[in-house]
Amino acid sequence: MKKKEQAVILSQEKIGSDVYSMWLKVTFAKECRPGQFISLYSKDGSRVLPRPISLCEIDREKGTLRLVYRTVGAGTNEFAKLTQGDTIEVMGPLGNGFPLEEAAGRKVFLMGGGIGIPPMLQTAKELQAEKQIIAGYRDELFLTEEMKANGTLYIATEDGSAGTTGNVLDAIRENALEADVIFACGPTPMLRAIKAYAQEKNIPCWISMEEKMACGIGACLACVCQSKEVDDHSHVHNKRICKDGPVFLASEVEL
Amino acid sequence: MKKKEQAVILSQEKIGSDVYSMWLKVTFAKECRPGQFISLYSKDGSRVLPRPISLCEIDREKGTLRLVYRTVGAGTNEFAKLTQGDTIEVMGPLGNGFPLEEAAGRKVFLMGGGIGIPPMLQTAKELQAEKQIIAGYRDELFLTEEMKANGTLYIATEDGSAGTTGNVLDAIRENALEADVIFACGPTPMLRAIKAYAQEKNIPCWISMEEKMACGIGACLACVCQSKEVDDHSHVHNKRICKDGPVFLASEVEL
Amino acid sequence: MNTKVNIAGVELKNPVMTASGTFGSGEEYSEFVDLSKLGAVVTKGVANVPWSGNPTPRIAETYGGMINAIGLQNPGIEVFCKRDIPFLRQHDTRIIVNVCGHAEEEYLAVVERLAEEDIDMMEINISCPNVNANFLAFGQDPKKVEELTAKIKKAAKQPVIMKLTPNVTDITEIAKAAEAGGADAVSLINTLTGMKIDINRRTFAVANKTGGMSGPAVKPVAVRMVYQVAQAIKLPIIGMGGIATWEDAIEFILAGATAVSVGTANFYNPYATVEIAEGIEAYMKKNKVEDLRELIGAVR
Amino acid sequence: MNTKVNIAGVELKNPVMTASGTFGSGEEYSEFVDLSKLGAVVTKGVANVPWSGNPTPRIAETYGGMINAIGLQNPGIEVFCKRDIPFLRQHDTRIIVNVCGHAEEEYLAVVERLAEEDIDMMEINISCPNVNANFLAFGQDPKKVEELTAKIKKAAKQPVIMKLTPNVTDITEIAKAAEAGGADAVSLINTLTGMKIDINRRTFAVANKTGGMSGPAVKPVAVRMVYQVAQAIKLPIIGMGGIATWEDAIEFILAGATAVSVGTANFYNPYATVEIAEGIEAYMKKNKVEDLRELIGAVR
Ligand SMILES: Cc1cc2nc3c(=O)[nH]c(=O)nc-3n(C[C@H](O)[C@H](O)[C@H](O)COP(=O)(O)OP(=O)(O)OC[C@H]3O[C@@H](n4cnc5c(N)ncnc54)[C@H](O)[C@@H]3O)c2cc1C
Ligand SMILES: Cc1cc2nc3c(=O)[nH]c(=O)nc-3n(C[C@H](O)[C@H](O)[C@H](O)COP(=O)(O)OP(=O)(O)OC[C@H]3O[C@@H](n4cnc5c(N)ncnc54)[C@H](O)[C@@H]3O)c2cc1C
Ligand SMILES: Cc1cc2nc3c(=O)[nH]c(=O)nc-3n(C[C@H](O)[C@H](O)[C@H](O)COP(=O)(O)O)c2cc1C
Ligand SMILES: Cc1cc2nc3c(=O)[nH]c(=O)nc-3n(C[C@H](O)[C@H](O)[C@H](O)COP(=O)(O)O)c2cc1C
Ligand code: FES
Ligand code: FES
Repeated sequence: MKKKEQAVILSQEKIGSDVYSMWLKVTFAKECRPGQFISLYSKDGSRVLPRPISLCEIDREKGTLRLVYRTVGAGTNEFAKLTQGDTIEVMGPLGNGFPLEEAAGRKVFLMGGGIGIPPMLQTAKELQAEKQIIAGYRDELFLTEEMKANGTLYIATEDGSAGTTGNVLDAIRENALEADVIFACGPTPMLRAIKAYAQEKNIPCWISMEEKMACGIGACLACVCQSKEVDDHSHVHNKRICKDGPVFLASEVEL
Repeated sequence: MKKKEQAVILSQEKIGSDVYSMWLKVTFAKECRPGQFISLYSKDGSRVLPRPISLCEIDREKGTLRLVYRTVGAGTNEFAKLTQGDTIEVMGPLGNGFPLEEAAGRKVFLMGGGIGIPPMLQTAKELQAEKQIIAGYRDELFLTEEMKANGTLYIATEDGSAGTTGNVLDAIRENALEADVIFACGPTPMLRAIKAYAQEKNIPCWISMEEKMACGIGACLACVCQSKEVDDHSHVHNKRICKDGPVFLASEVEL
Repeated sequence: MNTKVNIAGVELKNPVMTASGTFGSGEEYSEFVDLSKLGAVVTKGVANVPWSGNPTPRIAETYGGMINAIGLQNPGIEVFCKRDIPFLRQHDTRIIVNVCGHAEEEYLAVVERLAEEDIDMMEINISCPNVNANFLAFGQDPKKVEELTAKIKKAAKQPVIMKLTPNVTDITEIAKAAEAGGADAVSLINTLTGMKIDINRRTFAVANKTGGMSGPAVKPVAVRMVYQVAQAIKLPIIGMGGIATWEDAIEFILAGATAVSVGTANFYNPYATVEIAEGIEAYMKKNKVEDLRELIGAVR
Repeated sequence: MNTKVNIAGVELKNPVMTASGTFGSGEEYSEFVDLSKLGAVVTKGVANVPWSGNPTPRIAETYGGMINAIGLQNPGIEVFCKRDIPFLRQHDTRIIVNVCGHAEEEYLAVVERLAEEDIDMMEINISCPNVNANFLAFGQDPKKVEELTAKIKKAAKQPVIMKLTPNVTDITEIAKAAEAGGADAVSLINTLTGMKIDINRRTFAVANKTGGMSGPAVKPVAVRMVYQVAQAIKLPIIGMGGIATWEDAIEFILAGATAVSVGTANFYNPYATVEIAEGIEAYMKKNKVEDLRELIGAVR
């Protein structure tokens, strides 16, 4: 069951020039799945909408969640200032998560671009499969050690400072990699390219999408993406990213 | 010169069930006078107006100010949560302060009612005169030790738990006190009664008034009180409490 | 102690309802609150046929609120009647169906279709762009409001609430038109038209360029309009616009609202509706208010 | 790099001005900012004779803003001309005098009195209650706006800015009326009419019952109206309503404003005006904008 509650910050660490890693204590960690997200709320009353952040790691034993996020605006900059013992309002678990069963035992690409990399960590940790993790960065690397511990890691950087110069697809080509299933998260242009690649190779591909959100639970219809088929809930060609997603079969959505 | 700046909280102490005492480090303490006030600003962007609070003590050497305030709403409750090392936006010094020169060497009443008591402390500390401090409380006492150290203290409580049962005027009567000058701060009904008393006794009386404020510096005309004569600035019968006051000669304003 | 209020003969157990479009048909929020504790659930606007709504981004945060241009996406009245009404009927709350349309015929089609359905009231959203009047809203023209209200009343089997837009010079003129047309109640305010520009991307923050502003930021405008309308007409008023706490709800009731709707606040506090209902009760107890109706319009 | 803008032949060194009524005649804020760094100072509204204004409380805080009902207290045009104009003239900034009145004659008396004065422009506040029209504001009636503008233009020796109220169904209709009347520029928005009720005292938070809402909360309405007016008329627009940061100012300029006014923000940041002027310059440098005028109305 979804909850909105006061979470306690267990630790906060800067892991890049504008990337932060935060562990939170929540009551609902047991129910969380990789690829899901939670909404974070500002303490400043002038900001009323949630900031959705993906689960990077889930420790169900300890009841804790790890978030890795980039500071891009007022909300994330506020969160970055929180320290151990502080609290923050959160709602979760939200969304569907990656369908691990579709990839279990198979040869898989776990592809993350930029701040789309974090959800791939818990996905890698839980997935029993031949995991090829392909992480695309602009320049600075983060989370690479954790990724290596949970699969074979391939890196691409736009500035060529590490791994393949270019994007995640360049890394696949350079290393002549292959897979039966793809899980991906990252900026829309990257997802679009991955979708095309999967179509070409004729392999199933799940992608995690983003849109501005208000309710985070499927009630307000703010966060839709276009679906190929008439959607069962909306009865139009719209799916709700917060509830029906954020993970969709790439062939079922328009990008 | 007035400044708006980030002040540092040096200490915060609860001195009554809803009364707090806070010492702040500011750059403008040297320029502050008793009876003046500063504006405090909320960290929450949904609250844009200042909270004016009187100076209770001024330590010009250390560059610090003491505020004593009651938690009545969102702003004061926010301030009460601040602790040593935290910062708060303040603007000051504001207003005119008590005209100490009018009372120097004379027999004076320093009358404070409720949360109007705090400004009387610094006034008493600086005033060279025969000081009779008359403090009226609902029930709980605060600041009494400090007051005693700076004059002869008479207490009135509404519930009769200490001193005279009743208000500050009852305390004057019960103790058969007399004065040549009055300085007073407190709720409007109290000020009104003191004004009448002063008129009857034909002694000069200065009162510190309150009104909702926006600019705090005399620009917006939010905080006016009615003046007997056409005011020099406004050219109507209005004086600005934040700039021309908060201290007025009682005979010059309508209550 | 009585918290019940009556709108056009329909008794609500308490004055707290949901604002259309912010609460779906209740299902999603039923994970957070017991719908049976609400006076009524007002559903997302529904049209005669499915509407796809606007392109994304559909919302943007603004200072103390948000703007939205969802574009009234809805699955159409048929699906709605089969799926959403039976779901809501499982709960002990009133069902108010919000109706939208681009033209008179579209409104009437929905209203007629609802005649046989087990719902308690309907709320007519007249802020929809009127395709027959250059996309100005129906609700900005008193003549249109009176006409549309009269036609809907003729077709409707359940009490009709006309939902007013605040984007007008004189809200009382529109309220009077709704009253003259025979409305059973009015609700206000719908969203204030606003715009946000993203200075980095140098484009509009919502794809539709303009959007409807809601949330705590708009409350003073809403309270003012509720008050003005309460002085101008005799119909019960459902107040909304920025209600997030029980204090806000009491403010609207004192201004003249018989019931209140909670919208944007659900997004940041999914428990808001029930907390407000409980807060009103606590306030009444503390202030020894025997009957909530004593408070309605008590500040004049 | 050029930050200068031109309004009706008057060149401002930068587009940042003060919003009438929030900055007095500049004296009080000159303790915080160097007035010579501002494009213009717009003074508090002045009438032909002194006005006492409304009883207190005159203001109340609202979510993300405030409401005020100062009631246009002012010392009258004589004192103003003798005291405030000479003070402002000591600074290297433009002087824009905001004018108010209850009736046509009152406006005209002020405008005529200003003819001989050394001021740069005047801004006509047409949100004042019109005593000859049941206290509805002049600015809510396009016919009245056109008439009044034409008469003022005839009497005025300096360029005339008509200041529009947002409390109307269609702001473009009012803007067009001002243009038709011969205005040199328009400024918008004045305050949104709002109300706050104090639920503890069970009375209105401001003595006047209603007040004008301002501050960051109203910005989306203001940006929308500036954008709409920019599409509807050819006159330069002075944008305002909730501007508190340079980002806000750029947003208004992209929407179509040639200059911007900072109002309520002064109250919580007395340095706001100069910080905004500096922020705009920094933004231009960073984004290699050679001429500020490239940004005016750039988002469409
Ligand atoms: C399902 C999902 C998962 C996400 N996971 C992560 C993550 O793990 N790490 C991470 O760094 N970021 C993630 N994001 C993006 C993150 O939500 C935004 O960066 C964040 O909301 C920005 O808030 P802000 O106040 O700092 O920025 P501002 O730009 O000031 O925010 C203004 C408003 O826009 C919204 N907004 C801005 N950017 C986005 C965006 N990209 N997506 C959705 N809403 C946005 C904000 O929520 C807020 O309502 C995710 C987004 C979604 C939808
Ligand atoms: C010159 C002056 C000196 C003051 N000195 C003190 C002092 O030393 N100690 C103390 O406890 N209080 C003092 N007050 C009162 C104090 O300003 C208010 O209690 C405080 O602003 C309440 O803020 P809030 O957010 O807690 O309450 P809320 O009621 O939530 O405030 C809402 C708004 O109303 C304003 N407001 C509320 N009450 C008052 C009031 N009585 N006077 C002016 N504005 C008000 C607030 O500033 C705010 O803008 C003084 C007021 C003035 C004018
Ligand atoms: C996302 C969203 C969708 C809305 N959809 C509708 C709708 O379908 N029909 C309607 O009449 N009002 C709709 N509204 C307006 C609300 O019902 C309400 O009138 C308005 O938001 C003001 O209340 P609030 O400030 O509490 O949100 C919508 C508002 C929001 C924020
Ligand atoms: C306290 C106060 C007084 C005002 N007085 C006037 C006035 O005298 N004349 C006028 O045209 N506008 C007046 N206004 C409106 C402002 O000039 C401005 O249009 C409005 O506040 C919106 O801008 P803001 O949100 O930046 O404050 C006043 C506003 C405030 C807050
Ligand atoms: S955010 Fe409301 S439906 Fe997704
Ligand atoms: S608060 Fe602005 S004049 Fe006093």
